[in-house]
Amino acid sequence: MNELWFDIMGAIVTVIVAFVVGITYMGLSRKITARVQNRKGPPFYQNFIDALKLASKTSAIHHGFMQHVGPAFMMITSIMSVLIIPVLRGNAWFVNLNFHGDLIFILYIMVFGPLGMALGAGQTGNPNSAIGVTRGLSQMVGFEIPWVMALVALMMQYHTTSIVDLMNVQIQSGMWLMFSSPFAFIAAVMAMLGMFRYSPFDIVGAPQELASGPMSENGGKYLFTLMSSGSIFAFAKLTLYVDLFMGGAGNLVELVIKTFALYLIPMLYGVTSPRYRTEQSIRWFWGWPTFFGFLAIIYAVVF
Amino acid sequence: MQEKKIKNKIIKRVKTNFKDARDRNDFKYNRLDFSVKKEIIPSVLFYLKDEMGFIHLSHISCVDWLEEGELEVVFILWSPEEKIKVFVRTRLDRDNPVMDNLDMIWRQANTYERELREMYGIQFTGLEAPDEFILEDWQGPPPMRRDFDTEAYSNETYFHRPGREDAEDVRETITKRSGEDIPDFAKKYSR
Amino acid sequence: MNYIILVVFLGGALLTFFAGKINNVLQDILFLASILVPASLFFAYVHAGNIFNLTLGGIHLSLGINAMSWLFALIVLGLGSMAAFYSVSFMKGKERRGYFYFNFILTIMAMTGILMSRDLVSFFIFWEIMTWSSYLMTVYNGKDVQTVGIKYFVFSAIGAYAMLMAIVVIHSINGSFMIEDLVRSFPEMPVNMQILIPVLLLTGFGVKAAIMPLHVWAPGAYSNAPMAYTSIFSGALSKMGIYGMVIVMVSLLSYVPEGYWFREVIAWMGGITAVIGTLWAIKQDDAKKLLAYSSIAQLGYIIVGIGIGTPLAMMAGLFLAVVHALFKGTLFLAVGAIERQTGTSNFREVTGLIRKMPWTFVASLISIISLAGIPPMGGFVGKWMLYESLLTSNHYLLVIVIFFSSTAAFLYCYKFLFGFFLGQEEKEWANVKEAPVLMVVPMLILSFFSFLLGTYPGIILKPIDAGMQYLGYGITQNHLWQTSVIFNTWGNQVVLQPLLYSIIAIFLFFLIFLTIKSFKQTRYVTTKDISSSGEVPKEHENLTFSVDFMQPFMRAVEPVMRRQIDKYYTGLANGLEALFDFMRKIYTGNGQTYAIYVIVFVVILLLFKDILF
Amino acid sequence: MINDKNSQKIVDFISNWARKHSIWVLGYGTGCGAIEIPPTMTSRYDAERLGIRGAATPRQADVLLITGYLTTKTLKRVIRVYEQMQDPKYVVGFGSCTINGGMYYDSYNTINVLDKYLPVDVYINGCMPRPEAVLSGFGKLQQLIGEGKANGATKYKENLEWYRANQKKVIPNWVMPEYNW
Repeated sequence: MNELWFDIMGAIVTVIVAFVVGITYMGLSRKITARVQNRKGPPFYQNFIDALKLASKTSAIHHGFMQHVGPAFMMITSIMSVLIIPVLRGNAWFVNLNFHGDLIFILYIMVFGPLGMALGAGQTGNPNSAIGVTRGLSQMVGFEIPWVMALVALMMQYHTTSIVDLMNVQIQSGMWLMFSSPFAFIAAVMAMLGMFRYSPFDIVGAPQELASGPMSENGGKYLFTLMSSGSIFAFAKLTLYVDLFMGGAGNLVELVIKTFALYLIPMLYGVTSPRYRTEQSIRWFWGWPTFFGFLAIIYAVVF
Repeated sequence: MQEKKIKNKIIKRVKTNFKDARDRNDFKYNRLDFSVKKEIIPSVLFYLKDEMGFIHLSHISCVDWLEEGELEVVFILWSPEEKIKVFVRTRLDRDNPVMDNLDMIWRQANTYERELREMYGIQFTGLEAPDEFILEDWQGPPPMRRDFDTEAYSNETYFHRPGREDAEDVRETITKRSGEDIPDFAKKYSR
Repeated sequence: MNYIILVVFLGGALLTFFAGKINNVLQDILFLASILVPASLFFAYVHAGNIFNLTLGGIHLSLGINAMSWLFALIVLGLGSMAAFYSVSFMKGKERRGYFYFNFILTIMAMTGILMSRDLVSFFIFWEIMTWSSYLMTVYNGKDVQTVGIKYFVFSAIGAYAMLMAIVVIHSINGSFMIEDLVRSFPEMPVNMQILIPVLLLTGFGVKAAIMPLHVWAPGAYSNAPMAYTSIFSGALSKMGIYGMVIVMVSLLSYVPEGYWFREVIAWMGGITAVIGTLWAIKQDDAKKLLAYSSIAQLGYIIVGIGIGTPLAMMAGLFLAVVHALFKGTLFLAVGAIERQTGTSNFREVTGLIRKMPWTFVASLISIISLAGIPPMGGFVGKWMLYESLLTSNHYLLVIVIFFSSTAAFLYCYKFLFGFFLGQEEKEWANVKEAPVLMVVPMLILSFFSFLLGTYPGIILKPIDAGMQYLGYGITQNHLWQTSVIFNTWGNQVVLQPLLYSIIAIFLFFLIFLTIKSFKQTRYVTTKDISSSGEVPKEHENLTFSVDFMQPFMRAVEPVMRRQIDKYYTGLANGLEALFDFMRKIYTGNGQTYAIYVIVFVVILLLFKDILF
Repeated sequence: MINDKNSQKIVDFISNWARKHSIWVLGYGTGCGAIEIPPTMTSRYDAERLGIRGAATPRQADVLLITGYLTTKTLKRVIRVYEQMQDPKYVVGFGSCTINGGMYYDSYNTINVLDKYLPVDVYINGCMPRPEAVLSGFGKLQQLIGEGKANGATKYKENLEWYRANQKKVIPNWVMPEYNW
């Protein structure tokens, strides 16, 4: 029984760390965007304040049961992925469900929440929400191809589907997979641009044309849950990339440095790019990223 | 010269076909001007469109002749071939302004007619447009008629915040400050 | 016992058909009885080794059951009895109920017969009964009965002839119709026979399993049959093709060297079937058509698993076959319920039924999540095993193809749920009511099982294991499968139970948080009260987004969609017709012409005498 | 503990602080005033440094910013948007048109005094107010929120009948959903 409580405490600590780090990154991204645009920008903790304000909103509306539970579905995805992805190497607090799932499970649990959220958005009856959802799902088909190709290349090369094993491979060989499987890393990073939905791939939210798309009917506590789930999920995705390609992290400082370095890629790419149309975005992902994915698989088979 | 010839031709042909059409053309601009009775408006417009090539309806306008007790409806047509405008005017009784609906000749007439119906209260027989055009939920008299007192209506319908009465006139204040006189051309605008 | 079951089926069918003349309620009861009594007899008394022999006209017929066919019988009879309960309510007040019931029972009987057959003759007879009864159901009613019926008929005929030819060839070599003799003698056959027989048999089975070039009949036939029947048409009847393919791929081809190429080709055909089915499913606006194409795609996954043929892949294929029967059966039943309550199954017309038909929504939601392969539903376990088996057997490109198809499947999954249940609640559907209890309960039972298999796959993995051992897979797999842990040959595992508990815990926590946070100030508003630029939508204004739903995606994949296999078949048919027309011209009907033909023929013979002889 | 007055004070203080520093604005740009918003938001004046940013829909917004005159037709939409917003919510009237009608004071279809129809928390004077004035107006709003005095929504709830009577006077054909919070 004590072990169970220990596990639950560890899970709670993991989630809190993920929330804090993720939401700080979002604030930093606003700050950096502002600096690029020659503005002063909000303080880096601005997103904390936003989340707190949304949580302290006193009223909320929903259009039905699915919209009410949509954010909870989204939370399942975020928290499950942060629990299954190893946060730190060999730390007793962060061994949550690391040994209970593998890469393919992660791939599928990652779409659980967006689908539940999409159902919630669908029930609002707002046409903008449904359009945003169709765009998001279409784009997902686009970037999943290079992403899966990169993962398949890794799994083929090292004969494992476990993330922990892939981390161990990097420790034993002393070389990050980023350098030993470069093409897989390139394909995965290109897919990451779509995963984070920064410009030019922000076709789902698209505030100018879709009024924030699937979120357009969510306010107050619903938006708060979605926002915190988004920041936890962003942290989970970054940690997954660090685990797969940069050898994981031994302590939290190392983790923060590595994840932030990765986070800069989609953000800085986004600051200077206008938005794609949906089919342009899909075709972009089926162009060079998929080519690099093929190269990664050939590299994995040949070497 | 060529233009004048064409204009003369058009005037002649219209006048032979429609006996009571009066023209007041000055040949200064590239436009013609006819006044006809409201009963023959559709046939005049049909004639101008089909025979004379005035295929485009630019606008339907209205003038309120309050002193004469009449409303004047003006149809402005344009011939892309001859590059000539035609104004066709007709007068309606101000108390009971009724005339024929014309949107079977030009589809766009529908829009203008809805506007005139709301703004001047002109009834077009058989105009199919159930919704309001611009004035949603309007209850007062047609607002564009000259006997409609917009300030009184505004004061009566909407709230009035006091403090505007002792507001200074802008021009007077400026002249007072700078010590210059109001220019003659601006005097008529001052209070 | 074996043949008593079939006789009960047949007698039940006839009794049900004629009972309709007397009393409708009696007919319903007889119908249910003639499905349920043989089904319970089957599970109570029939087990492996219980063989019934019969010699008819000098041909030795044999009926019996083995572990493999017991698994498929579970699908057929389980789904069949659920669909039977549903049918009673579904057919209330419809015309030609006797016809429907008769064919329904006959199909179940034929499928049971196929699974029991131990010789090729009775196999073929039952196969034909199944084909005919399903053909009669396809033309029961519907919009374009003629084209659909002809397509199904032609393809079934092609399959049947191919199978008949294979049976004749086998008999000419073996001198016996028994399947055991075929399996025993197959490795010693000449190489050309080793290729010809599987090709012919796989053509026959491939038609029913809707494999890629032979799938064109499926969308029309699935969507035209009554939905109560389509659930077993797609859920169970197509599995007969899978059953045949399993026997051919494993019992015959795994013992000969050519088997490798067969496996690769079949697996790739399955992969391409999955992609094509998915892409076309996304385009459909009719729920029946969407599910029909989705069935083709799902059968593609199963064929991939069977084609690869490693123990894990075979297990994935069979597991997916069971799960597919569960969720696709449920979805077709749900569409039937919606069509019965609203009168249409088109996404453009029906919207916002979630508050009107909540239980149908719950069943559809669980089935759709299972179809999409998202944990914690049964579909995930099957997909997971399929990916792991493809990875461990080095089919890396096939993994990408399958993954593309299964990611694109989210698009039509969402389209199905959104189209029917979500979106604006229209006034037109304000008075729609939930389907009768007898229709809802079977759907809920089936969807509950697809939820259960996601956490406790061991329930169904045990019979699958037994079936695979019967086919000759090693006994070592027994210790590989525990109740809720699945793992691949590399040793990587997914432990399902803690994952499910975590998911439920997180969900409940946030559900409670969302509910109690400012509970008094949380309000339900109608779908008309949306933030659409400050406008109040009027009653007649339809704000639902349902036309060209997946347009951005369709634009991206447009080059692929331009090629339709249907067109090639039409071209082939036209070409053949022209050829026959030409042949017709040779026979002028004039005796003089024929005389000239004879003379020319003789002259040619004389001229080329030396070369020819 | 929760009902304790001091802890309630602390909670209020924290939430007011958060509300004050995170203001999501829904700009209702009917009149000419909307052109003053882009310079306020972009590099020159950069309102985002104060936590002010645009909101996409009424459901997410905190502040309804009405930039300029309102005709009876647009007033209907503004009321609807306001009622769709989630509590706590504030209204900022922008420009003299919203205060006393401005240069449209005698027009037959523009309302003159906004606060008879919606509870305005802060007015920004001017025709047009420059971005400095806008920022100072938002500073005043932040101050009011911090002190807990920006309670326009509560006022609206309490005097709903009076507001409704005023609104229905200019919008006789009333087809909006019930406002029940």
